[in-house]
Amino acid sequence: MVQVTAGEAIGRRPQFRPINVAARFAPVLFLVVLMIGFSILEPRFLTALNLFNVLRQVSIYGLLAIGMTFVILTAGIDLSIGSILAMAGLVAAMVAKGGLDNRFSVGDGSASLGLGWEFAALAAIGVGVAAGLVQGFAITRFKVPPFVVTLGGMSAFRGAALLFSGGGPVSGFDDAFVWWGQGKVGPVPVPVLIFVLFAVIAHITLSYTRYGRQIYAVGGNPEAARLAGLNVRKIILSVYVITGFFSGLGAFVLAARLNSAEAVAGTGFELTVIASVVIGGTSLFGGTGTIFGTVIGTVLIGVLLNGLVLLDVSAYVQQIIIGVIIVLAVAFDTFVKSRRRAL
Amino acid sequence: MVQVTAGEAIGRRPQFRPINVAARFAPVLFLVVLMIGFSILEPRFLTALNLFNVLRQVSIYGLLAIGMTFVILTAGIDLSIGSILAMAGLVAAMVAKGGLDNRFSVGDGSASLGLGWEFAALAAIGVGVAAGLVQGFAITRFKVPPFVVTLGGMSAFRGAALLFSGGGPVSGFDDAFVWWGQGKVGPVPVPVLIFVLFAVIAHITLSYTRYGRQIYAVGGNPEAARLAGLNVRKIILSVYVITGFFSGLGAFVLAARLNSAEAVAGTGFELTVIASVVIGGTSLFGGTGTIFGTVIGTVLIGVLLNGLVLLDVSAYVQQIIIGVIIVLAVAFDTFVKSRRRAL
Amino acid sequence: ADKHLTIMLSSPDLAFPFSVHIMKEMQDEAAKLGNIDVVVSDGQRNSSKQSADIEAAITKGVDGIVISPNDSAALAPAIQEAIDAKIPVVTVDRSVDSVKGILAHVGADNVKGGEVQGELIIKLFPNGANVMNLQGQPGTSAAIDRNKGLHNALDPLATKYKFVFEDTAGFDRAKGLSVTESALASMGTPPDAIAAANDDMALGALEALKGRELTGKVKLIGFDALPESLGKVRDGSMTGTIEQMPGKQGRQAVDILVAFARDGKAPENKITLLTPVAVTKDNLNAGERLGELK
Amino acid sequence: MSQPLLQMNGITKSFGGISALRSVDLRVDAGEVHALLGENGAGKSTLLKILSGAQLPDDGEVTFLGVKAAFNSPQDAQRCGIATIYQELTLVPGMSIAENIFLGREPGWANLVNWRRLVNQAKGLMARVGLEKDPLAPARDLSVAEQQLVEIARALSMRSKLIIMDEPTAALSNAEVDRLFDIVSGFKADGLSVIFVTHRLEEVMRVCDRFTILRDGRFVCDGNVADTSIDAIIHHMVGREITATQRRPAPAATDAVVLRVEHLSRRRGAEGLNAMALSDISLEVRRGEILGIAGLVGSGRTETARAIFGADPFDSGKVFIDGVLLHATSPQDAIRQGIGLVPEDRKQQALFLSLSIRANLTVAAHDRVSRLGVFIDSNAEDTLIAQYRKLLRIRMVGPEQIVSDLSGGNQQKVILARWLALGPKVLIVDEPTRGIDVGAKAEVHNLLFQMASTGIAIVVISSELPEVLAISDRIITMREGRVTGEVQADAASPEMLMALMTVDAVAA
Ligand SMILES: Nc1ncnc2c1ncn2[C@@H]1O[C@H](COP(=O)(O)OP(=O)(O)OP(=O)(O)O)[C@@H](O)[C@H]1O
Ligand SMILES: Nc1ncnc2c1ncn2[C@@H]1O[C@H](COP(=O)(O)OP(=O)(O)OP(=O)(O)O)[C@@H](O)[C@H]1O
Ligand SMILES: [Mg+2]
Ligand SMILES: [Mg+2]
Repeated sequence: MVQVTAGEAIGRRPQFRPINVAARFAPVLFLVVLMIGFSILEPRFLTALNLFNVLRQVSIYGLLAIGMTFVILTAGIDLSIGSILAMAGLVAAMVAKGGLDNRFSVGDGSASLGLGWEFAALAAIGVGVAAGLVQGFAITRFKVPPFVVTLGGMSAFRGAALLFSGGGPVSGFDDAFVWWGQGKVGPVPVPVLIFVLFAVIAHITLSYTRYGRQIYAVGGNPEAARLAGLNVRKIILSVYVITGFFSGLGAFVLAARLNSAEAVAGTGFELTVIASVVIGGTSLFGGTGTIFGTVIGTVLIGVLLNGLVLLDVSAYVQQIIIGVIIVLAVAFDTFVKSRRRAL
Repeated sequence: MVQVTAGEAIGRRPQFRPINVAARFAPVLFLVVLMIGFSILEPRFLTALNLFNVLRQVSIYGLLAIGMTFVILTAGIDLSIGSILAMAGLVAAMVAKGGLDNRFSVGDGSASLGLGWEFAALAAIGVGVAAGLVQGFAITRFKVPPFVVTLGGMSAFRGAALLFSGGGPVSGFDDAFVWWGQGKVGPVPVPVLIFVLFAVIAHITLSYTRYGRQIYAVGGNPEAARLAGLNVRKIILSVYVITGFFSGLGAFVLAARLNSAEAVAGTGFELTVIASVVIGGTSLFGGTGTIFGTVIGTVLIGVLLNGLVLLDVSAYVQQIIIGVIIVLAVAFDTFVKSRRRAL
Repeated sequence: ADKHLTIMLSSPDLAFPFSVHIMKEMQDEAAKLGNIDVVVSDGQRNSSKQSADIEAAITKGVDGIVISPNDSAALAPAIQEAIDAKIPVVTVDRSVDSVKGILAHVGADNVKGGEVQGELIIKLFPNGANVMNLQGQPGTSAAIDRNKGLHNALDPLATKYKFVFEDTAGFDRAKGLSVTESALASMGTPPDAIAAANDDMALGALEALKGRELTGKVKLIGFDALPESLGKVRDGSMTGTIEQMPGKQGRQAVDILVAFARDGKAPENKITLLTPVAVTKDNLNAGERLGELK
Repeated sequence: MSQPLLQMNGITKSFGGISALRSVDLRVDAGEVHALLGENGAGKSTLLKILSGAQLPDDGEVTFLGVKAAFNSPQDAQRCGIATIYQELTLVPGMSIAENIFLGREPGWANLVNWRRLVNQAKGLMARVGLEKDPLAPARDLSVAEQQLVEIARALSMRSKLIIMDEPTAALSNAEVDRLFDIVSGFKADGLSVIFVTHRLEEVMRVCDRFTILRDGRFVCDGNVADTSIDAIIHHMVGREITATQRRPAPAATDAVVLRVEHLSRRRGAEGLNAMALSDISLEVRRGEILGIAGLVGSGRTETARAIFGADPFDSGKVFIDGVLLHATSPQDAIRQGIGLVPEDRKQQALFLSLSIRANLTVAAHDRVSRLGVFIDSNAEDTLIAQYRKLLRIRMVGPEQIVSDLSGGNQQKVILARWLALGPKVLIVDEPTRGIDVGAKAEVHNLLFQMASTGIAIVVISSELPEVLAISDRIITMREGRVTGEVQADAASPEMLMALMTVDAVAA
């Protein structure tokens, strides 16, 4: 299958070796070339300030992409992450603001009106996990294809978020809350730290634990996995809980970052996130892919968006360039891989 | 594989037996139940006028869904249809209006300012086919997964449409043009006739021609298809040309229907269309599915949207209900199938 | 008692706070007038969807339609159908010129709004300024018109007022933030003013300014006068926002429709254009939603 | 002598680092049946894939019908009159048997498929190969053997001068094999040539005229079958003496029944609605005993195994392990309670083709290679892999090699290793030596003996009667989902088993 060939060729070995940069060599190279290009055209691109901006901007996509990698490795897909994110963000906001009444209150920042950020974060993640559970259940019990279930979820959760917020934003949190999105540790923005932390955890899980192995197995050949005694249902259920978790986490960080939550948040995230994962070399047909690749894919898209804005390219032309470069990135990767495997 | 099991269970027979309604029994039943429900709650739902409205509303999605069925049968996907539609629609509009200068001129209807509708239609389809060729080429030659290529196309073609139209709409065509979207033959709206016509052609192609069977083979087991001496590349290329064709055709009909073309037209169509195809029982993993199912899936979504508005359900709640019902429809289908196979 | 009515209120996008507000006010007005069933339709930024909703309303045989069209051209055929079906139609916010027989239009032209935005900048910086322009969702008429207006105001004075940066942030808060961050990073000296095509983007930009300790230093002007941004204007972190009185538009539209449907009373003037105003600290209570702010 | 039909000279092929073929020659004359022989991984399939245009050689030339041929695609080869039955089954699962037979060559006018003719012609071919199924049944529902028959039917349907058969008999039982050989002799009579790959050497003696032997990708020798013996061939293949399987002394009679199955019945799926897939199967296996199950294709052996293993649900009956009722609703349960199953269809049911040998081999035995039950202990893995690599002579580069790169036989060995590593109480092996070469086969047999002697109860399903006879202590025969007989192996003979396998099941 054309796409599978590509899928297989990409990132096969890495998954059971400690980060295997060689195998992910191509995308990295492509990224580097892109960055050099930008920094020539716009020297300010390469400033620490800007690079940290880029990282902070991608960190939320990145968190979602980590979860999405788990799902796609099982040959599944989750289109609902954006809607879950909106819903979870609003719930967190409500918790932090103590209800809808003073939704617009700017908040003097010092003190929270409702509960502290800890509860807000827990609420967001709780909502995400719950949503993931529901969808995972529909997929494993009723055997409805993930695409359909999560498409339904995408619509339903968005509706819920709108209903719940009456269409308007909820904003103005206390500093402790906002710190999670806007704060820094040394020069490094907090969201970036969160992203890196979870990327590492996810990498270890996939490469060095039984659970990780089983995910690859289920994605590679579900029937064989079943006959090898794996609990395929449980594993599939779990990955949707994981995307749910990361949607909730992402929602919290985004709310902190924007100092507000709204029902339209995360619209269209699903495609960007799936794109990062696929650009990172994970096959939509399951069984092959790495977190490392996903991180590269995410950063690549972030750099692209940022660079084009810096160059002040017209909005319309930007879309054309982005489209073309995404394809080129993967084409280049596939080309290099096919050469390496001499097939 | 959970999703495959579902996929497999659905619509197995059709692809090797000429039309077999029994196999698609479940979705039809579900549709009927839904319609009965609506007509009880709102008698006006069952008026000929309304039903023809629904059909006309879905006919454009339907055309796109026919093309999408070909692509998904090969285990591919096309996210770019919405953007191609926008681009093609604008080109058609330009042709009909003779350029951008009098883009907003209402047009006295009687006479076209530019060329006749034939040329407009040809232009739209030409653009669509060209776009499909480019993408199909990238997929087959450079072995870039269809998801990536068409995601790139989605962005690039949208950008092109915006660039090309400077953002704004182009409207006011002559009656001959508009007839294709608003006209009727007897009680039947023209777009519905076009939809039915191409649905029949597509069904015959898939069930009774070598080309059609080869599409199933390529989707079911590309390696087997290659070893059996099929030209897999050519077949895969062709299906993207087909979606391109239908995007162009849809663009023309939509422009005629709205008596205008805009660069944002077709935004988000891809998901709705893919949903109709999948609800219709076509497996995203290729090899199984029917046009008949796709038609049912398309109508189901149309009926749902129409019915909920008639019942004046709150807009937000509508989204929730739609999401849930889509999942239920497929769950029901899978359930019935699994019972029939007693597996 | 008044004659019972069923009317459709059709919005281009009920996920867009501006439209949501119009809808709320219209529903509230209908409730006030009493004995009216309201059918709400959400166009979801999709002209086909909104057309379909109008057709559904015709099927339902509603007594009137108030619509804020997603696109002034694309909704024409559907509205024509309604009028042909003897259903009175009032348009809000965005007019549909190509259709004859529309009962009335109530709006505050977005182009004017953009011009007001520009005029505020001129007022703030009499002797010129570097302006950064955050445009809306490409292709949507709100984005096009507001951008057009801003340029109408400033381009004649191009020597004094330069657009040092122009890009879309899709009417979206997160994009407003990231685009502004990137833009600021790309400029040696920050711009004097940022004009955003809606408040969401402005509020996003505000967070970016905070990050660079530029709050208040860069004059930030939004659009739509959402309660939240009124709050920011009050506390000085935003300089202004454009009020188009969407609520007033909506209420008037409903009044006109109902008056016609009940007593066959046609409006004295077919077109009512409310002039948008720039809300700043000095005229905060020009913001019609100030009340919602606690 | 007359110029040969096919002459391959100096064919060389390597994959990445691994060199599969080093300047191999092959000559096939018109009207001969030519045996291509060699151990697993010797390069047979690679050579044949090159001949059929499925892969391109790095070097060397092919002369077919006296003209130099360059087959760049399977299409080319087919056009020149070369039909191929590949070792790895290549059917489209969702499509009907009939369509799979005529894929790309559907009968009909212009581009239109004539379904009636398609079905009728398919029926004819299916009868010739002895496949009794609805031509419109999807290939997905066929057992491996049946799929193999479809592949053969497809080759028959092509008008070709040379038919390549890469291990066509591996999954077949005597009846089908006999039928296949009649067909082959038919070809010979018509002056067609056949290249025949098999690891069952007695078959070579039966039908082949000449042979070519490969070892480690090198040409070793060729000659006339008439002038050689099985032992000589084996000697050339493995380059060392190997001990053919010795029947082991019957184990000390124990009466500790480990696996007991009572009145197992299962209704068929959609296809034959109420037809029984399995009816009233009862059997026992004692500690350290090896029970053989013999039967023709489609006799229900695989389904029995799957039902016991919890892979398929069954309608009635009980399964006991060590006397306790087993509630296996899934393979997971079955494995927990000590049952292992080596499935017959390695590609569909066992292999993770896109994953490494490491991932494939240890997947069922994660308990044995994990730290804290959570993390994978790669050192433990390495030792495990090394152990079985040696034990089964798996021809591989290293644990990270992608399993799809292994030769068919070596893939089978990896799967065997997966289940041996698990160390179950009861091990059911379905066609355990399918596609495994003579040397390794003896090793697998001895391995099964060893396991039995450690007290494991073993059930062997094999379509190869000599194998069943050689390794079983007791043999039951099946037909149409029923048990039709039971005999002690030492008292049994092939004829006797054939008789039991073909008796009218209902009468039995
Ligand atoms: N696609 C591939 N990539 C890498 N190595 C391969 C590939 N295909 C075959 N090989 C290697 O080439 C060698 C020969 O393989 P081949 O399949 O020809 O053996 P064979 O003689 O057919 O063995 P068997 O009897 O088991 O079928 C093996 O070592 C195998 O690992
Ligand atoms: N899902 C299914 N639907 C319909 N028939 C099936 C299905 N699975 C298996 N069968 C049929 O059941 C019969 C028994 O299959 P099984 O695999 O048990 O035979 P067997 O004794 O193992 O012989 P072999 O495996 O060598 O073909 C076969 O005819 C097979 O086609
Ligand atoms: Mg082989
Ligand atoms: Mg079997």
